[in-house]
Amino acid sequence: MSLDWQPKIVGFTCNWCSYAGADLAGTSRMSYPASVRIIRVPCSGRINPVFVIRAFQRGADGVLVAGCHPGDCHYSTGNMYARRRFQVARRFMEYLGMDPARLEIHWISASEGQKFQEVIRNMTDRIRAMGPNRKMREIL
Amino acid sequence: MNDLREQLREAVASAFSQGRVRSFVCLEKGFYPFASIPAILHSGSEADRVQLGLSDAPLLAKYLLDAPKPAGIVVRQCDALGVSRLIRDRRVKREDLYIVSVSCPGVVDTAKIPVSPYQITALENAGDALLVHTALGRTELPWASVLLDRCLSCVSGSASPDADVVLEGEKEKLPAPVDYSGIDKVEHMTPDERYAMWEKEFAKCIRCFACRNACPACSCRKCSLDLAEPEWLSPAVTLPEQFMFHFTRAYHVAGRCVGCGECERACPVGLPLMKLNRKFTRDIETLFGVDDARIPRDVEVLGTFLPDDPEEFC
Amino acid sequence: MIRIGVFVCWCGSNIAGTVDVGKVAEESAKMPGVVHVEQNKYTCSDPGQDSIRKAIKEHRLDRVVVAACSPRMHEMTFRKCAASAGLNQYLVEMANIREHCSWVHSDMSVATPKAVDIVRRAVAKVKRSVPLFPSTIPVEKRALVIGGGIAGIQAALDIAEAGYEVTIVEREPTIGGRMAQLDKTFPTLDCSSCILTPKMVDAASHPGIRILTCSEVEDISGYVGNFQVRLRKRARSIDEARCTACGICISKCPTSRDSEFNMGLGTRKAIYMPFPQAVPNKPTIDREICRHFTEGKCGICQKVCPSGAVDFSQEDQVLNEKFGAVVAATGATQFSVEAYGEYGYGRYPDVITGLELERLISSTGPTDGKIRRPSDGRIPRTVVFIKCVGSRDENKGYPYCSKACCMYTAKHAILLKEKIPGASAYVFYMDVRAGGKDYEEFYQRSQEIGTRYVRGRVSRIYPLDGKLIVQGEDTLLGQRVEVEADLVVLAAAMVPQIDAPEMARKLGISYNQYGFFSEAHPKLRPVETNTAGVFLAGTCQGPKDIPETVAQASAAAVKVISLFAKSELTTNPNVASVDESLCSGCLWCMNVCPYKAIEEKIITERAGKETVTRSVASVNTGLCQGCGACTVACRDGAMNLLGFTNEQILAEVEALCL
Amino acid sequence: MGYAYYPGCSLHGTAKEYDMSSRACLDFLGIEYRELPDWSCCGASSAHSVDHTLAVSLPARNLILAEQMNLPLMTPCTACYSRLRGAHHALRSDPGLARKVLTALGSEYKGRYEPLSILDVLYQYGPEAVGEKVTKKLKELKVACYYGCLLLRPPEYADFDDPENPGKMERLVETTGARAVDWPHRTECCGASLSLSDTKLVVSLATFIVDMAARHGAECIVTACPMCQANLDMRQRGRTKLPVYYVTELLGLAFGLEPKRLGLTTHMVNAMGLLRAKQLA
Repeated sequence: MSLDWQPKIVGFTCNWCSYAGADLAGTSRMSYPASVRIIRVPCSGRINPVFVIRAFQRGADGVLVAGCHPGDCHYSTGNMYARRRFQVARRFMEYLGMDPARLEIHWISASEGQKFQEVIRNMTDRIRAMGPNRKMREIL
Repeated sequence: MNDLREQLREAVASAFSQGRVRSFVCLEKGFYPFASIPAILHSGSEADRVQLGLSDAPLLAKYLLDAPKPAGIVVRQCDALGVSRLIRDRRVKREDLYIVSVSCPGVVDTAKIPVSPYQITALENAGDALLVHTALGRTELPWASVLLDRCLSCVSGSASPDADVVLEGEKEKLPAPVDYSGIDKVEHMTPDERYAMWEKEFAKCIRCFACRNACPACSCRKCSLDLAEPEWLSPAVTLPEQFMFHFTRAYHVAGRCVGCGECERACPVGLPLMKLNRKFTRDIETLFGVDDARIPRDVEVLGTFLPDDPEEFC
Repeated sequence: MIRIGVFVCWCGSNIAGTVDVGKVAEESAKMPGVVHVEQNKYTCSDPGQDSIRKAIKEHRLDRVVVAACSPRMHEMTFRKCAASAGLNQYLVEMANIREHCSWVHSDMSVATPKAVDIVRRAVAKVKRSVPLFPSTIPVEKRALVIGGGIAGIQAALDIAEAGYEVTIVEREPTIGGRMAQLDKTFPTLDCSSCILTPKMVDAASHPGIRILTCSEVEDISGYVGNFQVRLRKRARSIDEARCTACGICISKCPTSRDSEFNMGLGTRKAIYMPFPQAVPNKPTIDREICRHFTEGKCGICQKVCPSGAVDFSQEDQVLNEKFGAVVAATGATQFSVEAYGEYGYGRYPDVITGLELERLISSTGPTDGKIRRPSDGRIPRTVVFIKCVGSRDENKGYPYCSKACCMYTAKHAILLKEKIPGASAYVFYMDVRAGGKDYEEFYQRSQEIGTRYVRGRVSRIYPLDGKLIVQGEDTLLGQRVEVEADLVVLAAAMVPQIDAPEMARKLGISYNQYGFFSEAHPKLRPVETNTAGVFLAGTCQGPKDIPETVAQASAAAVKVISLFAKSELTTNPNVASVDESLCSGCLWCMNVCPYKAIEEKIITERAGKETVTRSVASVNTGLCQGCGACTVACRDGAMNLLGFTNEQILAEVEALCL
Repeated sequence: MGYAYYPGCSLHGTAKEYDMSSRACLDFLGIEYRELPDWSCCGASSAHSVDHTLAVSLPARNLILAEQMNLPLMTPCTACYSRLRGAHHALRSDPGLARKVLTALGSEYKGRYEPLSILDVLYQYGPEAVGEKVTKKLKELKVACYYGCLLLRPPEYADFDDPENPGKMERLVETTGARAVDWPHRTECCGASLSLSDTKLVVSLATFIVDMAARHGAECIVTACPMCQANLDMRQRGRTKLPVYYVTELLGLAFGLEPKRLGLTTHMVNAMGLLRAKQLA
C-alpha cells in the first residue's frame, strides 16, 4: 500500500459536542489528515449501529462515532444509550471479523478541538497501516 | 405420559366449553407418524387433535399472532419464554391469553436419530431411553443424545407457574446451563479467521427469512428489512448484504432473545444463528448484568442505562 | 422534479486559498438533481444572499446547498435567506468546507476532493429533505410553584410581580419551609424569621398569589404552556374564612404529640399551628390523633370556638387546573443520622442534629431560646460539633458535600458562645469549606472567639458519668482525642426528600443518583430541566444555602416570566415522527425518551373484514426536543427524526463512501 | 440437614475450651454437625496481609469441601468466619479471581451456602428455643457482651449484626437468665493482631476494655472470638480482674453441663471463682 493512500473514514458526530469540537479544530487551524468525512446528527443517541455497517459496506475504511462526554449530553441521556448500544454492537462487529481498529468511539466535547485532531490523526495512522478495508464491503 | 395428554385434551375442551377462548394454539399429528406440527383449533370438538409433541415440536408462541383472541395456548418452559416475550413486546395481551403450561421431558430431534425418518414407524419415550421402532425392529438410544439443542440448555423442564392451568407430568428435564463453548471458540480466533468463517456460513444463506419468522422476539408487524425506502437491506443476495442482514437480525433481538434456538432449527441451510444471538446475550450479561434492582423489570437492557455503566470509550 | 442549487463560497481566501472552488463547482454541477451552481466571494454577505434569492426564483430551485462554513455558524442565516425567497427554510443544507476542510488542510490537491465529497453529502441529504413547518402552541399564563419554602415564596413573588398569576402548593399547614425553623442566618446573624415572615406575609397578601397549604400535586400531564395538574387539598377541618386565629381551640385541646416543627423536642396539640407566625394563620386538625376522629369522642375545640370555624365534616378537595409553567421548589430534608451507630443518635438523648439545635436556640423553640440538654435540661458547658454526617461519606451516607454545614456549624459555635458565655465548643471537621461572600471571615470569627477546630473524624461517642465521651482523631497532630462533652451536635447532610423520585416522575424530569432533580445543563441551563416549562429552585436540585436558593428562585422566576411574555410558543419541527403503518406498538421508544414526549395512542383500522384497534407510539411535538434516541430503539423503522431521517443519513453514508 | 463444623487452628490450641464448649452445646441442643474432613488452615491472619489470591484460595478449599458434602459450613472462630465469608464473597463477586482460584483448586464452587458463625447457627435454632433448654438460670450474673471486630467488620461480608450497635449476642446470653449490661465498647478493637509485636499497646487496649465493662457494672465478659478471649484474658492489667467467657461456655453452664467439660478450668483469669461465688458452679 502506498504511503500516500488516504483511508476513508466516516465520522458520525453529535451536533452539540463533537461536531463543534471538529469546528473548533478548524477555527484553531489544527491540521489533520483529509481522511474523515463528517455526518452531523443531533445526538450520539441518534446513531444506529446499522449505519456503521452500511458505511463499511459502501466502502469506508474506518468509522468514527463521537458524542458528548457521558454526563454532558445536550439531551442529558442520549450518549448513555449510545454507550450501551455501541459497547455490544462493537463487540459483535468484531465477532463477525471486523478489525477492532476500524471502528472507534470517542467522547469529544466542543472544547476539545485538539482531541478531535488527535483522534483523526491516530485513527488514520492505524488504518493506513492496515490498508483498505475489504470486509463486508461491496465490490465497487 | 398419556395421562398428561388426556389432561391436556380436557383442559383444551373445557376452555372452549367455558367460553374462555375462541381459538387454541397447540400441537397436532403431522406428516410423520411421530412428529408434531402446530395447529390452531377453533372449537372444543377439535380437542382430540391435541398432541404433547414427543419429537420435533415447533415453538407455538408466534402462532398466537394469528389466532383469534382470546386464544389459548399450550406452553412448555421454552414456549412460555416466547409468550412472555410477545407480551413484553406488547404484541399480545396477557388478558387475551389462556395459558396451559405442561412439564416437559425434552423434545426429540429426529435429525439426531441415526435412522431415516421414512423408516421410523413409531417413537416411544422409555424413561432414560428413546425407543425407535422401524419395520425391521427396535433401536434404543440414550434419551439425552436425541434431544433438540434447545432442550440441552433448558432453563426448566417443569411447567411454567404463570399459567391459567398447570399440568405436571411424571418426568421432567433437569435444567442445564447454556453452553457458551462455541462462542469461546469463535472469540479465540483472529479477526480474519472469524470473518472467513462467517463469510463461509453466510454464503449459504438464501435469505428465506425463516429465522425471523420462527423467532418470538421478531414480531414486528412489518419488518424494517422488507422496506424499499429506506433500503436498510438490499434484495441483492451479496455477501456484504448477508452481513448486513445477519447483523441487523441479531442486533434487533439483542437483549431480547429468549434462547429458544427456534431460528437455528428453522434455518434450512443450517446456519449457527444461536452463536450470533448468544454472543449478544453473554456480552450484555457481563457488561450490564441483568438483575440491577435500579432497572424496572419491564425495561429492556438496551433500552435503558445506568450512570455507572462500564466505560470503555474515551 | 428536484431542482437543487449549490452555492460554493470562497469565504475570501479562507476557503478559496486551500480548496479549488472552481473545481468543486464543476463537480457539483455533475451531481444528480443539481440544476444550478454558483460561486460567491462571501455568500453570507448581502450580495451573496441576494444571489441565492435571485437564483431560487430564476432557476425555480426547490432545494439549496450552501458549501461554506459550519452550519453552527450560518445555517440560520441561509435558512432565513431562502425563506425570504419563498422556499421552505428546512430545504437548505450546508456543506461545511471551511472548518472541516479548508482550515485544517493545506494541500489543495487533498482538500479539493474532500470538499467535493462534503458537497455530495449535502446534496444527497437535501434531496431527501421535505418542507417542515414549525407549529405554535398557546401558553396558559399561570404558574404553579410546588413547595412553599423560601425558594417557592421568592419565585412566586417575582412571577406575581411581573403580573402573572401564581399558585403555591405546600403540603404542610403553613408556608415557610426549613428556613422558618432556623434561628439566625449566616454570615450576618440576622434572625431568620425576621427576614422570612415579612416575605410570607407579602406572598399571602399579594393579589396575584394563591396559597394552597395542606395540598399536594397528584398528577401532571401536558407540556410546556399547557400543563394539566391535579391537586389535592387535604381537609383542614377548619373553615378558614371564619377562623379568627384566636387560639382558644389550641389551648383547650386535650391531645398532643411531638412537634414536627420543633424536631420532636417539644409537643403540639391535635389542633395546632406549627408556629405562631404561620401563614395562613389558621389552625389545622391532625386527624391521625384527634380524639374526635380516633375515638369519635371529644369536640372541645368546636365547643369553644367563638366563630364556629371548626368543621369536622370537611372533605379533601380535588382541583384540576391548567398551568403554563411549573417551578419545583420541593426542598430537601435531613439525613437520618441513625445510620451512624457509633454516634449513638437515638440512644443518647444529648446527641442531637443541627436542626434540633436550631430549635433549642430559637426563642420560639421548646426551651424559649435557652440551650438546654434534652436529657436533663442542664445548660451544656462543652459542646462537640461533628461535621459531614451523611455527606462526603460513601460508606454510610452520600459522597457529595452538603455545602451549608460548614457555615451553619460555625454559626452554631458563635451562637453557643453568645448564649452561654464561657462554654467551649469543639468542631470535628474534614475540611472547612467557606467559599462565599463573607463566609471565610465568618468562619475565622468563630475561631477567634475560641472554637476549637479538630481536623478528624469521631469514631465513637459513649456516655460516662453523665457526660458524653467523644473519641476521635486529630489527624493534624496524629493523636487520639477524647472530649468530655455535655452535648453533641451532628451536622446532618441535606438529602433529597424521600418522595423526590416520585415527584420527578410526575414532573417528567430526571434526577441524579441521590434523588436531587437534574438541571438541563450544569453550567448553562442551571434552573431549567429537560422538560420544557419545568424549572428548579432551591435544595430540590442540590444542597445549597439561603442566598443561593433565593438567587436560583429568582432565576427560575425570570425563566417563567420570559416564557409567559410570549403569546405563543414556536416548536422546533425537527422532531420525531411515527409511521403508524409500521409501528408494532412495543413502545420501547417511550422508555428511551428523556422528555416523556412519547405516549401510547390507540388507533382503529380495517384488517380484512374486521375492524381492529391497536396501539402505536405517538409523539407530542410540544415536548419532543429532537434527540433521536427513539429512532435507534425502534426496530420496526417506524420512528424517524424529521430533518435527520434514516433515509437522509443512509444517503449521506452512501454519498460519502462513493 | 446439618452443618459442616470447621474448628480452625485456634480451637485446637489456645481456644481448646471454645471447641469443647461449642461441641458440648451443639450436642446438647441436638444440632447435627460433622467436622469437615481434611480441613486446612483458613489463612488468617497472615495470608490476607500478603497475597489476596492466597487469602481467597486457602478458605476456598474448605468452602468447596463443605459444598461437596452439601452442607453449610459453620465455624466458632471469628477469624475463620471472617476469612471464609471474605472468600465466599470474593468468589461470587469477582469472576476473574474465581476462575483463577478454582482452576488452581481444580474444582467448582457454586456458593450455595453462606458460611456461618456458630452464633448464626444458634440463631437459626432460635433464641427462644435455646432459652427453653436452659435448666440452670444464670441469675444475678452481669455480663458484658464483647463482639470485637471480626464478626462485624467489614460489613460487606462480615455482617453478623449491626457493625456499630449490635445486639444479637446480648439476646442469646439473656436467654440464660444473665443480664447483659449496656456498655458502649462492645465493638472496640482488642488489638489481638499486635499481641506479640506490640504488647504494651495491646495491654492498654485490653485493660481499657475490661475497665469499661467493669465501670458499666459487668462482672464478666462474654465473647465469641478466640483472639479476643485470649487477649483480654491474658492482657488485662486493671484493678478489677474480670473473667472472660466464651458464649458457649455460659450457654453450656446454663444447660447444666459440667464446667470441666466446657473447659472452664483452663482460663487465665480464674473463671470458676465468680461462678462459685454466685453459686452457679
